[in-house]
Amino acid sequence: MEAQLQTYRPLLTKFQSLIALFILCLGISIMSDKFLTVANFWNVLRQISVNVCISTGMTLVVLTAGIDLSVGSVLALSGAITAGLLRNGIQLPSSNLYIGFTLLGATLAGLITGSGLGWFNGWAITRFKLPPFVATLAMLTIARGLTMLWTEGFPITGLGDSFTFLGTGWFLGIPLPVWLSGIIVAVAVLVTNKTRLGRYIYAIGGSESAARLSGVNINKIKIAVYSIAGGLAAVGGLLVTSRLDSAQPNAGTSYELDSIAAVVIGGTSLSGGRGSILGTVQGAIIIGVLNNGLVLLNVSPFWQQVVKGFVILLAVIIDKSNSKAES
Amino acid sequence: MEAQLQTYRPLLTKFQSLIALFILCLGISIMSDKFLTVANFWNVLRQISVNVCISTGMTLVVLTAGIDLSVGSVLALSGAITAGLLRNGIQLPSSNLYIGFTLLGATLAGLITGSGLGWFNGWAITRFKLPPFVATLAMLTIARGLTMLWTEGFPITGLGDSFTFLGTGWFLGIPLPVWLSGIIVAVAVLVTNKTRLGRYIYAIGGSESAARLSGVNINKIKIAVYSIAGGLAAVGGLLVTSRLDSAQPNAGTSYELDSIAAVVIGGTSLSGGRGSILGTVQGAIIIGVLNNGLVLLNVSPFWQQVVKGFVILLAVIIDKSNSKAES
Amino acid sequence: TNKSDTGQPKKVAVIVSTLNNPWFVVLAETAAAQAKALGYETKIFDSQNNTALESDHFENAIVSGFNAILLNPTDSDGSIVNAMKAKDAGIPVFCMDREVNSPQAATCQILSDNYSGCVAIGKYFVQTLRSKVKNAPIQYVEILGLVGDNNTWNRSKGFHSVVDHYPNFKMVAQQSADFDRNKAMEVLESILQANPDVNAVFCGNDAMAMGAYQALVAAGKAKDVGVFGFDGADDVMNSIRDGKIKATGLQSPQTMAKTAAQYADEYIKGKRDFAKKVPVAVELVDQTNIRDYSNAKKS
Amino acid sequence: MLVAENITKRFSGVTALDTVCLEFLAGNVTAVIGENGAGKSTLMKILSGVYPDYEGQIRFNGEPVRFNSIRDAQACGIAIIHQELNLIPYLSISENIFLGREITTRWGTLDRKAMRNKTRELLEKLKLDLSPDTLVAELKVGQQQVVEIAKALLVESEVIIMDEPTSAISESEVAVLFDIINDLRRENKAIVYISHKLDELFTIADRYVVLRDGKSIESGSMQGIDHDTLIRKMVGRDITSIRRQVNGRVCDTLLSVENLCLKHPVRVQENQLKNLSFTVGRGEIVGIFGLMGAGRTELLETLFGLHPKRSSGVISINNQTSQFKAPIDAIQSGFALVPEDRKKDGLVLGLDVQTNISLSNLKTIEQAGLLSRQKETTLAKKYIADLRIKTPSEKQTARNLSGGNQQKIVLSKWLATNPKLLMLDEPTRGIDVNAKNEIYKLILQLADEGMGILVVSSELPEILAISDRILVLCEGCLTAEMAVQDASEDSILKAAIPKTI
Ligand SMILES: Nc1ncnc2c1ncn2[C@@H]1O[C@H](COP(=O)(O)OP(=O)(O)OP(=O)(O)O)[C@@H](O)[C@H]1O
Ligand SMILES: Nc1ncnc2c1ncn2[C@@H]1O[C@H](COP(=O)(O)OP(=O)(O)OP(=O)(O)O)[C@@H](O)[C@H]1O
Ligand SMILES: O[C@@H]1[C@H](O)[C@H](O)CO[C@H]1O
Ligand SMILES: [Mg+2]
Ligand SMILES: [Mg+2]
Repeated sequence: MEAQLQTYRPLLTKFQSLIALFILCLGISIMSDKFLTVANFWNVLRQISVNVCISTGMTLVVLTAGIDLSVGSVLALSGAITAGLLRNGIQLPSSNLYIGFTLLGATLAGLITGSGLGWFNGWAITRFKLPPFVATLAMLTIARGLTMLWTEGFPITGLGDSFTFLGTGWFLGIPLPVWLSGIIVAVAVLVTNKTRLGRYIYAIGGSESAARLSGVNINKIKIAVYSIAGGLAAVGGLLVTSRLDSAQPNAGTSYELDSIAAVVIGGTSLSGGRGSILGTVQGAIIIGVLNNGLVLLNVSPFWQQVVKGFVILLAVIIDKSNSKAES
Repeated sequence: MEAQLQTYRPLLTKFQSLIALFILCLGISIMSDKFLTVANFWNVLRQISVNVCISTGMTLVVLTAGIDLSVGSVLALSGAITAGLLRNGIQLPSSNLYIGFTLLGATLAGLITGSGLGWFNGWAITRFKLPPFVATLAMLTIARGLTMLWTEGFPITGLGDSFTFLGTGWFLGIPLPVWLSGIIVAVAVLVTNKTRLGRYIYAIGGSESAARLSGVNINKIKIAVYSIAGGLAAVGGLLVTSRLDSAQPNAGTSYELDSIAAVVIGGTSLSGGRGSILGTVQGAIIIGVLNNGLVLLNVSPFWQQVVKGFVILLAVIIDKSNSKAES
Repeated sequence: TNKSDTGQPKKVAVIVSTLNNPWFVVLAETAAAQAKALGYETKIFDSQNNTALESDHFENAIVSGFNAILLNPTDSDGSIVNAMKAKDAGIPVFCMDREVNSPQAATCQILSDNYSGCVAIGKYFVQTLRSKVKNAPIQYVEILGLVGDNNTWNRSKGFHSVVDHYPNFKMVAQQSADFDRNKAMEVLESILQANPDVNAVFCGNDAMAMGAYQALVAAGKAKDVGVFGFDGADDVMNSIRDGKIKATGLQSPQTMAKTAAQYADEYIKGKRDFAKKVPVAVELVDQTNIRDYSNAKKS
Repeated sequence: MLVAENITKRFSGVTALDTVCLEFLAGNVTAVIGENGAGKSTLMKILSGVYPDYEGQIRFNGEPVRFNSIRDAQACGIAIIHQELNLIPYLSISENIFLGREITTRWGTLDRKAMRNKTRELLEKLKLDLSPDTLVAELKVGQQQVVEIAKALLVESEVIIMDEPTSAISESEVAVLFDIINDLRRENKAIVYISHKLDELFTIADRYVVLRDGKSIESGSMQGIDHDTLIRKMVGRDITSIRRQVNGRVCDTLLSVENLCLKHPVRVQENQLKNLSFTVGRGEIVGIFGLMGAGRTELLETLFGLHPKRSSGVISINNQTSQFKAPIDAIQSGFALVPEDRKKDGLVLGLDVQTNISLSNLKTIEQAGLLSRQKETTLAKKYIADLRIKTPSEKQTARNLSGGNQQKIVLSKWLATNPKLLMLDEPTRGIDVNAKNEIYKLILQLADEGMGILVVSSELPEILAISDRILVLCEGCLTAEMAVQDASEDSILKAAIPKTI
């Protein structure tokens, strides 16, 4: 029996937030008959897709006992880079040289920007043993400043239908952002559960010294994780930009809090080593459903914040008591 | 010699950020002759006084290995409560009863609000074993919503000279906000170094289980610490409100990041048990000097953010290498 | 020439509520550029929508010896104290776009009237929609800006001061999207789930109007639902031209900024009698008069 | 096979190793002996690639080598069991054993099945009856140590370093380990064995090397070396071993426990402690023996008020019945607990010595509501002198002290509360002979002063040496109670081993 319990435990912990989510959905659907409709279902999923991308990366970072506060501004900068290159290319001032960018080229440039900034985070954290909070807080400011410099404070708009298709199109009856975030989640689940990288991420978060003594190259893994987080923030930036057909210089402001909230509500411990991608997805869904439900119920904007806070508290309390009963 | 070094060590660690601060000041004063003036000195100190109040409370929380994300909105709500009561009193709708508030009464009500919200944070964290991040994130939203409800989205202004004196007045050649934050820091230094409460705070952050086995009532201390943090956020709220003669509904937005930055730059470990109030004060001064210096040097706002990020990185790196060399 | 006694150039500070929004970037940069053209050293301060930070900026500007301040206040009441501080230090303050509620604090205020601008939009709103749907009540959505920002409420009140007189105009949802394009899109997406039969959306600024429009496009309702904005941002002007958005209130940040810089120059040169308030009209731009405005579409 | 030549290692301020020269031979078990802080672990960390920066030279099979990382050493065939447990709490046994050396499938993904099977094999070999999927966090310290051993045995190595592998395991596991060591010796491996349990060395070691204060003193064959000689080599002087004077004392009852039960934290219908009733007299030392997981730690914790919601039964001290809701209540009634895991539960490692000593006694050093540094220092200095705590000053951080001295700090903290009943859980785990003796002396002295003492230990000789009376726990039941003069190793073990397997 003991052995049997063991095999089921991972499953149970993975779905620990489901009860809170279920209660939430039940409550909203009793109060609004518009909630449980197919259209609204895709609506909610599309709306959370950006947060899911970012939070997937954030989960990896948090699993190593780190944190990434810079995701919001990295998202903004990457989106702006892609949009700017797509729209204007690069005009080298000295040589009168003009470089145009294809859709693919501009997209890649955005992704490289994001993972490059993430790499810098990881490098600073490992090279100088900085607290991740400080290093990524600095990056939050730096990347936002760079975004402002690159865009000169103005949105970059008019990016063309082929680009906006990514954010607004459908494929096989499912919105593209949902496909994209779904694929990212699937890959991340695979990585965390089935690869060495994933194993080492959990190990570092569980006990960095023990992982080091087992021969795990801590710095390499951490740098990889922050780069992935930056890259996924860039994917989020692509999605936002393409959905709006516009790169907003202030895009992503305070997304770090939403993202960390999804991670923590999803049961990942901020001290690292414990948690899962699927938990985070549920956390993101809880937040998304909550935002959607409050608007469907036309709760006044003032009350919304109060209600949202209490529901988050409740969701985590339900989770807790529930996962305690199991383990 | 070893023993002697030992005695000095605490002193050295307490002033670990001083070198970074010194370099920063030196750099700025070389570039701007306006920096090292008496007027600018009081300017910087007055400007950081709110952050110092909040960050003092935050340091206590972080020393217990917690975090308080709600300080900014608690500040806003407490300030608004004081301003609202001072301005309008309470009109009980049913009984046609009107209660007016004196300056003292309104101020106390604000402080009680702040510590009450802090108490709620502590209660939720200890009672339900919630991660402090989640509990205070929920409070961030709740208190902001309550602020909006209380102010109906409008600033509350015209609070009278006796009230605004607190934020704008001088005493013995020193601005009152500087007095107030100075006194708070002095008391906090005393509490952390010379009282049981302070000792228990460090012990809990160092090892919660060891503290419990030594007979420390963990829950009581934690609740006290969050209440103090809430109360100090309320003091910050009073200062801001009285300085502006106006309670702004969106006051304090993202102050939690500034405050945690001061704490961490000041050398307090986010995993608890290590750090000091004076370190935090230096952290706050570094941030304040930086903000002031960038303006004096006429750095463009967009570049400011980039420079600020790098200087924070550098300050912490200097700290690190410096405190390593000492120990 | 604009040199101080020590021979250094005189300085003009531009303190702006936020640079996190292109509208204010235009305001601040135009003001700075104009002052520079008049021979002043200039510096832009970003208050990040934070009155306390604005207060710090004032102190720093006073210490650094600026000769005049062009202010876009974060808050009409909260900024009074800040402006008074400059006044007490002998530095004139010229308000742009938003006012401070005190006749003494500023030397002159060059203002865009949000309330009246939205009264005009409200009238146009009623006029276009009343003819559209004959008998059925008209369902509309209002998307507010930052709920802690008083421009949000000035606009909302101006709008409602007209529309609320018409009983068959029914506001089915009022939500906030923080002046943010993405948030407006997401909020409207959700509102459309609950209220599929909406006829119109009034947004507190143009960024949100664009976001709302995109939500309507995604829902296939762009043709049936009228979107109304406020600001006169380039992409909304273009959208009005293309028939996508119904109307906006055009504020002219350039005019306000240039006027303020001009007045500051005159003050420094000795002029003292300024009108306390110089209103700059908010013009209603719709499909009938859009041709009067130069084509802002970028090549 | 493995030779260390003139190895010097400095930590900021401390010279941990000073031109150490040693040799480990294939087919031999070499015991490295030395007091706490002699530099044993530091040397092993250098040999296994943990510390890449050191002075001197290492030769492996005659070739000079320099390990820049743990992987380098592993590649050369050097495996190590670290003194500190180095497991990841929220990974499973199997995941821990394969950490850094995962088996992958053709697709590059982890081959869980293969790893699980290999783990099962290893656990079987080590007679640890657990599923490979059990999380390490759920294991007792002793079980974790067995997992550490399994981890070191996973890959074929030429040199196997064992730094106190048996500090947390009981005799039967030690026997299993020794079987395995004998096999390895037969396979001509070099084994380096470090332990403070000297008896083990006589059983297993072929040679010894002595480290004292970071210097290599001498080496030789274990042949013909006796207990006292070994101690003299290690400490540099003779020490007399301690034994409780058996005089059949009768004492008044201090603590009486009736029908103490403790519910299992998860399986609520099951009890971890089953109807325990016993007494402790004033001035009496009661030893509690049991195998790993018998419930001894739980017993002490329950008495100390750590499980108020799960426990039932009557606890009275000085004939006064008491109900403890939290440790503070127990402390006020005169209880003190020196916990099993001193680094986690006994000390706040990041704080200094005096702060740790005063932690349970802050009221006594208060002056006008404020803590008095001076009183605190006086208090700390008194205990540093009384217990002969080796520390540069009372302001030294607890983390930097050796295990024995850390344990003395924990003791000081409790003695300062003037307890009536002192409970000690494995008080000498990982502590060298000398310090051990000092702790025994202290325990005996305290009992003579009238304190009641309850000692949990996994070491039979220890229990037999210091107890007046011995209780044996087995699976949460009290299976035997005997006066020390009636006890023998056999009779105790018989009571401790479960009847049904
Ligand atoms: N990381 C470190 N930093 C500073 N000093 C250290 C460090 N590690 C060990 N030391 C010091 O080096 C000396 C040798 O320590 P080491 O751990 O090797 O002793 P040991 O012989 O293994 O003792 P024990 O029997 O207690 O395990 C001690 O004085 C110790 O305090
Ligand atoms: N937190 C826990 N959750 C589940 N089971 C536990 C927990 N703590 C202890 N146990 C179980 O309770 C029983 C008694 O454990 P206890 O620690 O008291 O044993 P012990 O005799 O002190 O052994 P050791 O020598 O390992 O310290 C064991 O079966 C153990 O597995
Ligand atoms: O006029 C401006 C813009 O509309 C901005 O979008 C919000 O604030 C107002 O003051
Ligand atoms: Mg050792
Ligand atoms: Mg035990």
